[in-house]
Amino acid sequence: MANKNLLLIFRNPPFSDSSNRDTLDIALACSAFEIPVSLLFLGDGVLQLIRGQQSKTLQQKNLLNTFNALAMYDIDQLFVLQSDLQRFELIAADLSIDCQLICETQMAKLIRQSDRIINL
Amino acid sequence: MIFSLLIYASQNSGQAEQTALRFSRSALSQGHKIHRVFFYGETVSAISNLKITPRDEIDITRQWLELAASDNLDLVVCIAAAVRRGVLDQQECDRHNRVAANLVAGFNLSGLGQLADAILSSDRLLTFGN
Amino acid sequence: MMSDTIFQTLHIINKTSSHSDLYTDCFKTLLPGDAILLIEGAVYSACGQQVCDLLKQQVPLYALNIDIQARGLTQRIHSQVISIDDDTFVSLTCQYKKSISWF
Amino acid sequence: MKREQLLSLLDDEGYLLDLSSWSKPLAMQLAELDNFQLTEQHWEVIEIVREFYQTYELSPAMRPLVKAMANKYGPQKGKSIYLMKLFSDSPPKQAARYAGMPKPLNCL
Repeated sequence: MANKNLLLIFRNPPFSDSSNRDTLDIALACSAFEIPVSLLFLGDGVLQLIRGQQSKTLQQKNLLNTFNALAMYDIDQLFVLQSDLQRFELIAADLSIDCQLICETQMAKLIRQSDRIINL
Repeated sequence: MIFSLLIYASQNSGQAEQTALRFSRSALSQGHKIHRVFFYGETVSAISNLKITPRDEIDITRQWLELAASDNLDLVVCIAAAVRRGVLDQQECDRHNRVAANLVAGFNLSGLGQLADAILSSDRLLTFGN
Repeated sequence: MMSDTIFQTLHIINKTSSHSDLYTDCFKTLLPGDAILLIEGAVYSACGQQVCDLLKQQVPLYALNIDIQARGLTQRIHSQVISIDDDTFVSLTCQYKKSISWF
Repeated sequence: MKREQLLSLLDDEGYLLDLSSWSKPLAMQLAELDNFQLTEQHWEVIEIVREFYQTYELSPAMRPLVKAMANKYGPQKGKSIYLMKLFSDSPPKQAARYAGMPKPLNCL
């Protein structure tokens, strides 16, 4: 019972609404409860991870800094679709945190293996 | 079956809360349990005593309270989301030195730990959002 | 064999098909054993030609009757879409191991 | 600083209202309010909490605090039991108060 794992899906670009921040906060909270957490950056969600964002120009906190803290919370299962990277003409090195690049079949498996999914 | 619900919607756009409320009534009437309803994000803005619902419209916040009263629902409002949107209970009102508390009685401010607990303690987690 | 192919993930969509990213992202995650439930604005997708993309996914397709009625679509729903009430909505979420909401 | 003056800088959980007003002497006064003596070991933790916040814009919860301690001071000090012995309250909360950082979110 206690070992339920949770998949959180990020689908929104930076500076869009509070869903990225809200989803990240769920990740940090659930890790404190020893819930194994995985993160999937889907579609526009991958834009959240582009290296070199200067949020200070908009007088906003840089959520990317907090994404970088995930490893300190033992959250290291981060996934990005290879096809989403291609769509935005990105390569893995453009992302500021290490993610596993997966294909659509692997993504479907990831969803199947997850016990709970939150997709804000 | 034990359910928990995560509500992530604005009362002014879409019908997510109405759907969640109908789902809850139906689940309870079938003998299922609802461990917790967790209000998160923009949803929390409307759980305020300062909100005025026109007389010829339904006040969905009242409907949650009615269901909570008849079926002992645990209605939890995310404290970080609430404070940021100006929805305060007496404790937060005092802490931040504000003029008045406005959280609707019957809802409780608490942290995301309550969502984590709901995930661990329930057979199903349903998200209703817009 | 059977247990592996039935009642896995219930995908709940609530937006119209104008939100095409939502639908394509959802479709990418579908596997045999999943089902799609259309609620709220998504019930328009159960009508006319729009339903073709959904039917191509080859998973059971449900739509919430109360939302169909509210939008005046009762006569327009495709015959392969199963119209359900709230009680069946609850039953579906019990039958499927988990749900994922697309909104 | 007088007790009343000191209290006016804090919220009712003892966290600094103005994060930029923090200084080492102020941290010591905050500890004195709790009748708590800050040793070299405590300062190491306070420093870690401040560095963590500067890097991640977030006060660390227990697990990341332990990890950050281990990364900097080695496995002996990178243990929750070490931190529990060092502080009287929850280590992430108490250290964040003396470090002049916001209350850690979702801290158990």
